[in-house]
Amino acid sequence: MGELTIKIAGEAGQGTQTIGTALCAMFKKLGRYIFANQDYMSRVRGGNNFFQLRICDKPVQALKAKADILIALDKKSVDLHRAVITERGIIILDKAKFGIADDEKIFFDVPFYRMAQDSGGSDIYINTVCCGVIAGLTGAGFERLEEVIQEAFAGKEEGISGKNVSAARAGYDFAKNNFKDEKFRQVPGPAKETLLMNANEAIALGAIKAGCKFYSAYPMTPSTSIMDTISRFSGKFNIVVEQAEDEIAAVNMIIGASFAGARSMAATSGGGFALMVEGVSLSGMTETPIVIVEAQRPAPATGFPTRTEQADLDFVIHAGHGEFAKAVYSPGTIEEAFYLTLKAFNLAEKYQIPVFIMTDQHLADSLRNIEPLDLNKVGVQRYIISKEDSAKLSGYKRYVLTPSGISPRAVPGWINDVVYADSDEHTEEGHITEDAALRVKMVEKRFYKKMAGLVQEIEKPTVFNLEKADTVLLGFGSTYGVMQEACETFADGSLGFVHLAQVWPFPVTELSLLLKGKKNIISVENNAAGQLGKLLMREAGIKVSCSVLRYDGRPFDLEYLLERIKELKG
Amino acid sequence: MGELTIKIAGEAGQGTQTIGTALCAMFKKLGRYIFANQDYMSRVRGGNNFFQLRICDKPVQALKAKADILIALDKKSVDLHRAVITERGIIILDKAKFGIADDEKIFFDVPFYRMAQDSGGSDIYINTVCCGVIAGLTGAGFERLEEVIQEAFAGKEEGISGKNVSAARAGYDFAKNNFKDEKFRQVPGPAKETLLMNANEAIALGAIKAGCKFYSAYPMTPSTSIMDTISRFSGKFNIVVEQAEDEIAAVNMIIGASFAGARSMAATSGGGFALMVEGVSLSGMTETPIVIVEAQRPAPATGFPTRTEQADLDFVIHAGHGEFAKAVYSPGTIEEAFYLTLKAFNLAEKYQIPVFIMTDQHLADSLRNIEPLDLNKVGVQRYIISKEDSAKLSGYKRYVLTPSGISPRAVPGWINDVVYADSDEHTEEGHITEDAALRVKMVEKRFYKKMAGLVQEIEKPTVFNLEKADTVLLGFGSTYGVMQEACETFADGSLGFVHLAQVWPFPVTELSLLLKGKKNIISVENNAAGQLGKLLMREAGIKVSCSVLRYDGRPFDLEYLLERIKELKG
Amino acid sequence: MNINDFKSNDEITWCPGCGDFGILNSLKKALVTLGKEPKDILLVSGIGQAAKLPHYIKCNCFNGLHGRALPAAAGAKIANRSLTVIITTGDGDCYGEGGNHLIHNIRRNLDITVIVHNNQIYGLTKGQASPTTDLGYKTKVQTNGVILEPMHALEMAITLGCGFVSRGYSKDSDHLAWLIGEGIKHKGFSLIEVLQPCVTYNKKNTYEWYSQRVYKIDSNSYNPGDKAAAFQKAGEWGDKIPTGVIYRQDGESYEDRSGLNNIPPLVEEKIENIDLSACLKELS
Amino acid sequence: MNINDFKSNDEITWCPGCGDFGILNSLKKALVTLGKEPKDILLVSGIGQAAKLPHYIKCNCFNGLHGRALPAAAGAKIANRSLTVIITTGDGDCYGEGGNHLIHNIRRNLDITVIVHNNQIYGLTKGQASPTTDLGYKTKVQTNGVILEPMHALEMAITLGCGFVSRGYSKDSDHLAWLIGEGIKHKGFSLIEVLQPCVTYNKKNTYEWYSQRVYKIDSNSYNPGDKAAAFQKAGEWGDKIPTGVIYRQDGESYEDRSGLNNIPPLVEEKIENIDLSACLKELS
Ligand SMILES: Cc1ncc(C[n+]2csc(CCOP(=O)(O)OP(=O)(O)O)c2C)c(N)n1
Ligand SMILES: Cc1ncc(C[n+]2csc(CCOP(=O)(O)OP(=O)(O)O)c2C)c(N)n1
Ligand code: SF4
Ligand code: SF4
Ligand SMILES: [Mg+2]
Ligand SMILES: [Mg+2]
Repeated sequence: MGELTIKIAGEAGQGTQTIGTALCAMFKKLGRYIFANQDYMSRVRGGNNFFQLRICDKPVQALKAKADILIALDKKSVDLHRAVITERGIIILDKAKFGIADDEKIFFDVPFYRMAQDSGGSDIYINTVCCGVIAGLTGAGFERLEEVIQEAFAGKEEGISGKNVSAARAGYDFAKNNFKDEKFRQVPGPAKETLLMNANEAIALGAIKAGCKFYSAYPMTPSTSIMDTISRFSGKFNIVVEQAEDEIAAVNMIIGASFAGARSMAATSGGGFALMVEGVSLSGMTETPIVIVEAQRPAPATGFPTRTEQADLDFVIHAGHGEFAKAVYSPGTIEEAFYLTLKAFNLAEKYQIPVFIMTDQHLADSLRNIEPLDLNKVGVQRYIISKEDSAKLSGYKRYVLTPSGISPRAVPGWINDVVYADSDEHTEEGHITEDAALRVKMVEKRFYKKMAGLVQEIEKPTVFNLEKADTVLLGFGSTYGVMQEACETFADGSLGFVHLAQVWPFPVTELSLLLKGKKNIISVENNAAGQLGKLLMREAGIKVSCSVLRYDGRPFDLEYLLERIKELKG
Repeated sequence: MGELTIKIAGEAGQGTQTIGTALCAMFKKLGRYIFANQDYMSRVRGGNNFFQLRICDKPVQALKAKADILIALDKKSVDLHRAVITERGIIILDKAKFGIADDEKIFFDVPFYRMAQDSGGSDIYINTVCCGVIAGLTGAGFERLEEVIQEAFAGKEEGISGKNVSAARAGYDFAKNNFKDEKFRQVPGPAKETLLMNANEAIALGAIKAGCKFYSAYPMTPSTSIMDTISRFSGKFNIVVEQAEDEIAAVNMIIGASFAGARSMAATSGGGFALMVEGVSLSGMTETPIVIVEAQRPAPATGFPTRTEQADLDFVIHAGHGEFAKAVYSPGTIEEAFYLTLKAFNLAEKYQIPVFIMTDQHLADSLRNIEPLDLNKVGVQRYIISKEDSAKLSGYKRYVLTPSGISPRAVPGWINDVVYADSDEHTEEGHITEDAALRVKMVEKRFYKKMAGLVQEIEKPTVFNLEKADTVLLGFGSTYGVMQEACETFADGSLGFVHLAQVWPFPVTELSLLLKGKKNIISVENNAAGQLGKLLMREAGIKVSCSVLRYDGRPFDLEYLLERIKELKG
Repeated sequence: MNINDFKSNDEITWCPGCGDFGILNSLKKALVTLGKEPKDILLVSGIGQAAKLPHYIKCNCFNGLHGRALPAAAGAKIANRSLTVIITTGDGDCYGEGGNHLIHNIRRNLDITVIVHNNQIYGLTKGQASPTTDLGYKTKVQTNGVILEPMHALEMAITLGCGFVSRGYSKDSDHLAWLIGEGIKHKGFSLIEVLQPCVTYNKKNTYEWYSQRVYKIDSNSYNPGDKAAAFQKAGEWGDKIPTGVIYRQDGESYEDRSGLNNIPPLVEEKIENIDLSACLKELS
Repeated sequence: MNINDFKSNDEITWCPGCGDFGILNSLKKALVTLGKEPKDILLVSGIGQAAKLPHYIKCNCFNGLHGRALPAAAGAKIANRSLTVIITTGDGDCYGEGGNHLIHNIRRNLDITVIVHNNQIYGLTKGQASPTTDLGYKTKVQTNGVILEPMHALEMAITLGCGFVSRGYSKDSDHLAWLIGEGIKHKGFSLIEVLQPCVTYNKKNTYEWYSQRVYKIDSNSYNPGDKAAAFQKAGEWGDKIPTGVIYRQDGESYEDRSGLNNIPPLVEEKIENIDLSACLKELS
């Protein structure tokens, strides 16, 4: 049967995320496709957070505004979220605990606090009780939930797992006995062999696979789970993860490590990236490859630390004083996050430049079960002088002028010569110069020639329905999923989209072809300025008819986008 | 009689600047107009620097590639600069000292080393000897040079002044006796009552006049002389100049000081500005006015520390994560540097935003004698709640929503309420919020509304010859002078120019009108990307036919620009 | 002034039981004793749990960037020396991201007071090591435990010439209030590091852990003016952790040396009609 | 190895007589004694006169950003622990712009050696005060003389756990060469501050001034392992300025604690065929 959206809301610390991830795992075992997003506050306790999962028998990539089932872990959640429940929807709540007397049709009263005490002896078991209730309501099957619990508590203290199973059972039985309607029923689907992950995990895996050996960062939401994930596996792969004293140290450390020959990466968000900008310019000047993830969040300044936005596009593509080549990827999916991270390392090394992976909180934190990754799709390509060749080399000049602008890069210590790298304008040897003619050659090397090369390797935009469409959406980064689903709702094929997984160098040729003759181009952006639309104008001379913008710190939901499109499509 | 270009070249530390500024002073006393630029290396001794002054009977604003008189203080200077001497030109040199035997027509051999020893007893007097030679060659009159010497050494050790006067006299007499040609003769002109200064001094004066009470910076060429000049006068005006531990401290200090109510400024160059970018975003978010000077130099990274470029345009207008209003001035002349600094303080305070003054080494270091500044042209306009009004105030909310987006700004301690300023997204009171609807209002306040206001106050572009011109040059910042002189060489009026003294908000309406119907628009930029041309496309949808770029770290000279234009004008 | 005069209406978002509550209360007590009005006090902070404090008290507040509270505070103090300027900051904010400003503002020696909420962890970002996290402590990032020597900030402050170096404990409310009061009174840069349990992310340095170890420095037998003794005392950590004033030395402040103290606060300067003519003459 | 093996062809742009020449020579001598090849040595610097040094010697060179030599060096050392990593930096570069990295890299304790050319001035930018400029010294910016307490970097380094804290004098060539050699040998972060006259912009702390004051620490009577004595010694400044090893304490380095010493240098890792399957299983 059809799709279902479940929202779990409560205070920070109440376990909305615990319930949510357990339910994701359960529905995955059932073979359902899942898209789950998180909405949380910049606090550790209290307030109101939610975790929302959309379950379907085909892949889903976006969130919906309205939930079918709301699990309200506190009274405030009932009030806050009742307006965004579907017509058929229900609210699971503990009326006694919340002191609610009214008997509303929408309520499905579950005394989960009491049940938690009864089955586990503590309030913390309400999470598992709630999971049980959902298993019961949806017919996901108790055995699947039991498996999830057993996996989650494997290796934990004796008895904990058992108590959780009883709590789940209590919830399950309660639902079975008290909720007779089958409207939320979920049947087994094809998605069992999928991978459940978010984009930050995908990026971490991509970096590991790419041979990143040194990772340095300073904690900053929403980038931190990249560091967590790499740390978790660092021992296995001989990766050093070094928490820096600040973002300036992080970027300079990865530059130093990369100069010495190790593939290196950093991740941060807008404010931390602001501090790295001088280092970006250093990477450009010294021609030292680095990969930086900029996981955007609403700004300026501290802004909304835990929310989402795409307002750093202009900032990132123009980051760093002076002119030098760089590339900026903007993955739209978890899969792209993985593959483009791999590519980022290859590209950075090939052109000896900084390469950016621009994401945002929505992409970083949203979970989806994806088809198994193709681990051979993007191979590791190396562009340093191999150890073998190094031994034969002599007369090495770090910045020797070549037609491509790329000078062979030697690893210090491997060749018999020494390597001079320099942040001043420099000679081919890497020594400081004041020479005007050499300056011109070096600018052409670092900027014109490398950009010309990069333009040849631009990631192709993803297109959908372009031939038939009278209206074309244009987006980058995390809006991929919502654009796709929006287009799919137009059965007549009259809505298409173009998604850019790379925004710099800007895919001018591709877009000029793709958008040729299209009258109604609408940019879809999670920002206030419509930056992508303006960039399109600057680079390709193409004007968007308008932009659908969202800048309240929340991601696009399908309804929001569709409503705007319907207004604009006429 | 006509104009004259004198170039003084020698090692760092040999006194090219000392000679140059003395000659400027001398010719100013003669009433001549002067334009002088400096070319120096990032070292304190050795290498090769030069100081070049162009002298004319009407105002001059640009340099010429070729000099009429070269004073070579060392042998290397003869070799390095002989290729850029005009046909009628000469080289003043000390053949004996340099070990040059050849007797070339272009040489005017002056034994200035021996003369320095004879008249002053030390090599350091060669500077004054050379000045004397020029006074003799040009007929500038010995008494004027003597005055200059006396003013320069007033208050110095007894006898120094006298020795210098004798040294000058020796040089003067030598020239009179040995150089009979009158071709370099300069007659008294009208420019006696002018002011001789560079743009950094003009900015410093503008800031002082604007009521800047706190200045913080970290030394960085070519911005440092702003700090020097303000420091010099700080005692007179109760200004605190605080050298910061780094640029991050500088920007955060001025934000703190401005929050507390004092007009505040910082100056830096590209690399230092890169470190301020997070602070820029803080100024935007907390709505704290600041003024920052970005004196550009060739980048990326350390680049050419003492040379010139205009490659930070995109970087500055997009500086800071997130979206917020800002304004960027790009003065083209020393006068504009003064007036726009004053305006910058008013504008920053009015809109409670960061305002930038973007210059470059060429503008910063070039001297001109300008007409007396109109000290009343730009008044100080205050936009804080006065102390008087403060006493009556109650229920103060720092970020109260208003139609203009501007909330009245109170000085902490003056009102009876307290002031909360916050870098997170905040309520009208200034407390942290997570609210979506409020976020939207605050983005509209900080970004849309303030930008709309700023657009009304854009500095009008300077236009020249626009009606008749078939070809229009477009530039910003330091290219003003050279564009103007280039246009003047086309007696038929077929070349015009538009100069932007403000690049953000971009003067879309003005340019659309001015450039309407113009087929041949050429942007003139000291960078490699043609950033201004692209910005014109993005903002106004107008395409330049091409760009004349220079990115060797040197400023445009008149010949360079004219040559390119002739090629392009057809 | 009483405690209610410093009441803010903003909702507190700290975890129940967080050591930050104790610091907030002690600060309020200290301010009551100080007797200044809220409008004459400025709290400056960066970002972190500690840095949220200024919202929870009625005083002027500048809640700036992570790590950058000190320069913002320094600028504000220079602009208006009549404000009492207090910084509330975390171990990450002040010693990590903001380390350079700590060093140089100690040297600057403005009359400001810095309260470092030292929970030995990054609280707001959910539990990474901070510069003061104990060796060996495991986190999601430091999966094999911390391997960097914890930062000895108090000793460091003494070497840099800080004239008021002290440690408090967030649970020791009156003592901390007194300490803050002393810090404010000290004419120059005052450093108050406060042991602040993070009940959520620091599972080692708990209330119990601290309570077993802290002791108050005996003001009869200990001379805080003795630098060598102060190094010794500041270095104590482990079974016994001293609280109180560890080092105290009066000296000239920035306001004294810069001449700021001889003129009205800069913010009071009239700027409408500044006369440049003397400068112009001097320059040309 | 002999001195000529370390000869660079780059033209030296320091002023004649600059103290930096002495440091360059001492460094070369130390490297000759060390016996490693130029290709196995990496010099890292920021920006300033001091920071130009790596161009004037034949070794690998990473001449990075002003203030950021230390993190670049740290990254390089982590990537390839078989390199001998030496940082040449100025008092502005290391203590001013780079202060935070100094603090935290001392804590990090990688086996690297930092040579601070301390001319007590910003040389390359033409004579502004640095963090070590003496009180009262006048410059174009500090028109009434410096009012900030000079930074006591050596004392600070001791408090932060630096295991090799020393001072040299650029004129004392052999002594300085020996000191650099000792610093390189020390397994951990070594700090060597060198008194370096700037003949152009520091008109106070001249060769004469230093020569009258410096003395060599008597290695017979002085125990550099005694921390309290070391504080004392590091604090001496004025009529007598000690040179030599002030504090020395062996300890575990970052390479030890992180496990880097148990694996080949990271740069030697094969990365072409990394197998993710175990991670994927664990994650899903
Ligand atoms: C430039 C920048 N980097 C990182 C962050 C993310 N961040 C916010 S608070 C914090 C650490 C807080 O630790 P601490 O100062 O000890 O405060 P606590 O929360 O423990 O009180 C970090 C890393 C940020 N806001 N800005
Ligand atoms: C980010 C940044 N800020 C400022 C500068 C300008 N700058 C270059 S060297 C220097 C100071 C050098 O002083 P120090 O480190 O003591 O070296 P010295 O020249 O005295 O040897 C400064 C401020 C810069 N290059 N980059
Ligand atoms: S996470 Fe820790 S420091 Fe932050 S509020 Fe909770 S207990 Fe306090
Ligand atoms: S300015 Fe000073 S430090 Fe720089 S090279 Fe000259 S003497 Fe040396
Ligand atoms: Mg903390
Ligand atoms: Mg120095």
